[in-house]
Amino acid sequence: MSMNQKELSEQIISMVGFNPRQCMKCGKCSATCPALEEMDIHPHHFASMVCEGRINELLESKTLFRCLSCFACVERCPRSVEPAKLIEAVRDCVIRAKGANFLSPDAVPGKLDPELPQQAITAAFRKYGK
Amino acid sequence: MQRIGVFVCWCGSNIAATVDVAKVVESVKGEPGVCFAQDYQYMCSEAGQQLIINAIHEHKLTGIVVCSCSPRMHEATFRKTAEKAGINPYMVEIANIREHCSWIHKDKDEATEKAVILARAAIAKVNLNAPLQPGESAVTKRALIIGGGIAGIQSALDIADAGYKVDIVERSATIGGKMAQLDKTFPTLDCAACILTPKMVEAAQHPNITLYTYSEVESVKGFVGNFDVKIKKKARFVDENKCTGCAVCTTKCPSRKGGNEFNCNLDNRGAVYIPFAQAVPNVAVIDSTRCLHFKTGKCGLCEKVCSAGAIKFDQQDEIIEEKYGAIVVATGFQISDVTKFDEFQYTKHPDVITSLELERIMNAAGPTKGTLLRMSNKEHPKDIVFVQCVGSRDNTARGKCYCSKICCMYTAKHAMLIREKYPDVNVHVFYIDVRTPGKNFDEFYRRAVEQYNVDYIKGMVGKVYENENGRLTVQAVDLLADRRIMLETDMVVLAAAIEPSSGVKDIASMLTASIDTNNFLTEAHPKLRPVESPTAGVFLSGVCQGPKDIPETVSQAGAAAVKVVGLLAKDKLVTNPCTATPNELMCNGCSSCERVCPYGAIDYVEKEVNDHGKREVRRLARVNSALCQGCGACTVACPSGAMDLKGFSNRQIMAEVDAICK
Amino acid sequence: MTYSYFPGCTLKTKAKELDSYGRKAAEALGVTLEELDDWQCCGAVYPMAKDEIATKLSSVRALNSAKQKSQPLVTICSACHHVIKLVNNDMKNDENIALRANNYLGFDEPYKGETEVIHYLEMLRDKIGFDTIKQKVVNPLKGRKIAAYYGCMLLRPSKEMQFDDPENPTIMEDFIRAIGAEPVEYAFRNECCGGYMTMNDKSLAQKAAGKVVASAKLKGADEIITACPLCLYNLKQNTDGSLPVTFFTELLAEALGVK
Amino acid sequence: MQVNENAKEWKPLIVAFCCNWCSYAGADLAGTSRLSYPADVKIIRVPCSCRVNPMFILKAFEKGADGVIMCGCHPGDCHYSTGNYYARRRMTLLFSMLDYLGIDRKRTRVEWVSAAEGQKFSLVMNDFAKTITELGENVKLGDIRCKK
Repeated sequence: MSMNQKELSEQIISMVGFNPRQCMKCGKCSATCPALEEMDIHPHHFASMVCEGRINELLESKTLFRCLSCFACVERCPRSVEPAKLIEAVRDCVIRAKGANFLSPDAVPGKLDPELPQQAITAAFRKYGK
Repeated sequence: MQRIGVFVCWCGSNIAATVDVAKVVESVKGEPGVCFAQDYQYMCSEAGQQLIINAIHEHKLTGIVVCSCSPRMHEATFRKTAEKAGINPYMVEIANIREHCSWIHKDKDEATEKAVILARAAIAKVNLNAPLQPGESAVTKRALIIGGGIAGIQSALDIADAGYKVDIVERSATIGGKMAQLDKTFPTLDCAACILTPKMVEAAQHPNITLYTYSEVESVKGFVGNFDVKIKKKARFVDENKCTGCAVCTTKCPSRKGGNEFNCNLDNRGAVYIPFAQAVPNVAVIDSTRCLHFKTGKCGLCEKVCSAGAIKFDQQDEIIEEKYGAIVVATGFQISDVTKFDEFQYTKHPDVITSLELERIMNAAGPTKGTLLRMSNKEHPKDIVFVQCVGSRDNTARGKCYCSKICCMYTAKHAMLIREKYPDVNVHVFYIDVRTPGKNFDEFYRRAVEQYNVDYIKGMVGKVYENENGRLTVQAVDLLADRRIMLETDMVVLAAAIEPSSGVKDIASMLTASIDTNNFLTEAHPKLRPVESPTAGVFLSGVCQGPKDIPETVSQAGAAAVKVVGLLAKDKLVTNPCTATPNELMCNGCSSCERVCPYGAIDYVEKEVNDHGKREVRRLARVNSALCQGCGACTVACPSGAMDLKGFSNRQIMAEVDAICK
Repeated sequence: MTYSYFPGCTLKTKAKELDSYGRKAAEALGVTLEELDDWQCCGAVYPMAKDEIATKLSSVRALNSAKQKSQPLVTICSACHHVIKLVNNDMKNDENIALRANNYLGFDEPYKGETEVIHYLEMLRDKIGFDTIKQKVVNPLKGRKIAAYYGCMLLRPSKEMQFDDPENPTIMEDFIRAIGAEPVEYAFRNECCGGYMTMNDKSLAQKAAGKVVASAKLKGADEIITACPLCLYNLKQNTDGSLPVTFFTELLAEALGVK
Repeated sequence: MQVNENAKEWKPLIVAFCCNWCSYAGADLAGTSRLSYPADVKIIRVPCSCRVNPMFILKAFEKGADGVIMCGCHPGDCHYSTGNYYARRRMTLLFSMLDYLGIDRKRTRVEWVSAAEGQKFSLVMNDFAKTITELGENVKLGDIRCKK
């Protein structure tokens, strides 16, 4: 990766469009998250880790592909921080930089069942593919 | 033409070392109006002042310029000197050649040149000075307190004890406010009623205090020392003088469907009611929106059972007009709306309550007679969860950006009281930070943790929901362990943010007192004038100014009282003579000045003017010099240049600009 | 009344009947839904990053077509509604996104968020009115205890969706009352069903959907309705199937007698 | 503009309007703390920044000032509650008009200096004097009312 941690941190902040320093570390996002148990780095860490420039750790995190984008954390955050946006911005960095898809098209047929709506496939590609 | 004397001070070597004072004296001698100039080592000394007095007499001076230190230092001194010599104190101007010159410049020529220019500017200004007379206004020796909670009661008692008349206006049917609803108080755990009710009675019986309960301030006119206030005394439909407070009517009233506000609507009250047993005045009131007599014309049971004949269905609202010298705002607070935070299921589940509701549940006079019960099934709880910062420190649309300050302490209090009385109940507190600055406060909180085994968990609650066991599940996170917590509990208590009482905006606009973005009243200075509002004669007491607990409220109430007493002790108020004044011939009555005045000091009159022989009635701006503080906003806003400021007139400042840019 | 209509990918493929119920019911209520000519898939999820432009373009095209006809844009699928509404807000409020999107698309006149984006439910509530619907119901669903499932995308982020109270919504309950049934309120009506996670983490989706159904059952619901085809799938396929789940338009069509 | 007689070098003339409660006191503090700034700066005391009539500033430029700076209390701290907000709005308009008339926008400035900010006062004045010195001599505004 060509960019250093500080540049990445700045890029992520510009992608989300708010100041993650508004976070007061109350943990409401993690408390509210329906996928918390599946995550290695919990949502409330994202704001401070982005501020501190600990992006490499975030890039490796399982959390990026466990977030449901349900916006519950965005809705309930008392400080107008939007954790889901931070997670998505980091995920975008991974997808854009690696060029690799978390979900490869070859793997899709095995995951389909006749009832699965189109929307789920589209969404998964958007979230995980380049 | 003025006869001006210029006095150049050496200030020892402070000025003289950098500024050639003799050269300054020589340079100003030719200035217009100057008929005397002299330098001296210490102009502010006894001898220096005498030198000025002698010169005034000898040279028949009408104005003087002192080139010395900052006017913030010695302007008052030299004004007194001038007065002693028999000239108007406002004929003195100071050229600041110390702080603004000798102390910051090193080059003597440069500093001397600047000192001369500053002296010239002051001379130019004093040439245009006019004698000013500070106005005087009388002081009505009576104070008004708006709000009858602990803040209002304490202020009233302190003012009354100092010998002045005080009226308390309280919009509910009794004084006592929020403190009357509390069970115990931190950090000593004494009973709120035990310490409050004696004060309520004292206020009611004090010969200098008049209570207007069930009353509201309608309008406020006037200014410091002379407020004209209209108070609306709402109809109680009960004769206050006849009612004995026997409460028979309240038990017989058949209309019992509506909630009892004093118990946070956890139980019901009759349409005729006394808010609580120790209410002051202990007089019933009929809620006409619920009373069957008012709704259907029938019933009238209360009238039948009242042996004193106090029920008066035909009672009308009454307007009382009174004059006051000072007003104390003590309107207090209310609990903010927690229904917007329905992830906690407050609107859906009766076992999710606010802390104030818990106070009533814990109180022996409350809906459960002081027994801790789940409101859903009236069973004894096994677990109880407290959630801190519900709506506090929240900068989104549904919250308040400030810390409500009292929640950490009252939650520790609740936790301890519950553990003390019911050792079998597990108490969990979800917090973001525990904030306990205050005497014996942190010790109090630590006692909850160490001696009462209260389970403090750092982290917020995300969601509360009813589970299949008929209990509540609290979905949260333990931030220190960085793990999910799913806690089963019987009750959830929300520490809701506090906010200024509804209606405080109306009160503030009536008083032209300013409020901040959170509707708290603004103090005149955050550090040095914390109990005064920027509007003269209006003082602040209690939570209306910002979140605070009972000890702080009582201290502030006392402080506000002292300020009021200090004001009422004066027979006359001296007003600042540097006030705005309109030129009647130039004023076109456009209201621009009125709109920018922060003190409401400008109004308009229809007045006949003689405009170069043409007589006509015009709408003219009028400045109330007792209210005007002399900021000058209106002088610049005035499109016709009619408004000017005494002491800092357009011509005076222009003359200074001219002198400096010569 | 005539509205532009954006059906979305799912209603055109796996869930054709949802689309037809919606159209029939609208017709019965005197509303014409005009399907946009060449609409493209909205992408199903809103690309949150400020520098994501290409992924927002299909929504802008749909919005601009509706603008040409001066009609509000109606969707039935809540994911489409979510994406299109948020993109519309971006076009209205984010100068940079609007500029770059317009540069790509090169419309005759730049699109600046002029179109009103409403969900079918909002159309029922705000344009037609639940009282009117109540009068037009020929087959009231008396005695049916129905739990409304809102999910995430209709409600959140509420600051931008402006749909209903995000923690205590009422629109679907009012809808259920309007068609003569009894609404059942339950705690998980606004919690996530698992969404697209069903693709690569079935167990997570099953857990999430299971909680929703259990919560509705606890409050005595006999069936669940939803406004999102993906929610419908998760609540049906990723649970024990103990509660029937239907799309709200189906019940509306039933109540209006046009099913 | 003024000419230093000894050095005969050009020195700028800067007029500073300071409100009585914050900035004038800040200037006093700069003095008490011996924090120097050029003698080119001459201070005029006004009760509040909102007392500064645009006419005063026009007058200064007419009479040959090279720069005018107005200092008031920080927003929210005004002794008269709201005066500095009025001042700020008025100066925004005035300065853009002056710019149009040919008085460089850099020659006019508004700064908020509290009574505790002696350091800031000195820094601001040094910076402003430097800017004006670099800009050089100003054009004079003419008062057409006086022209025949």
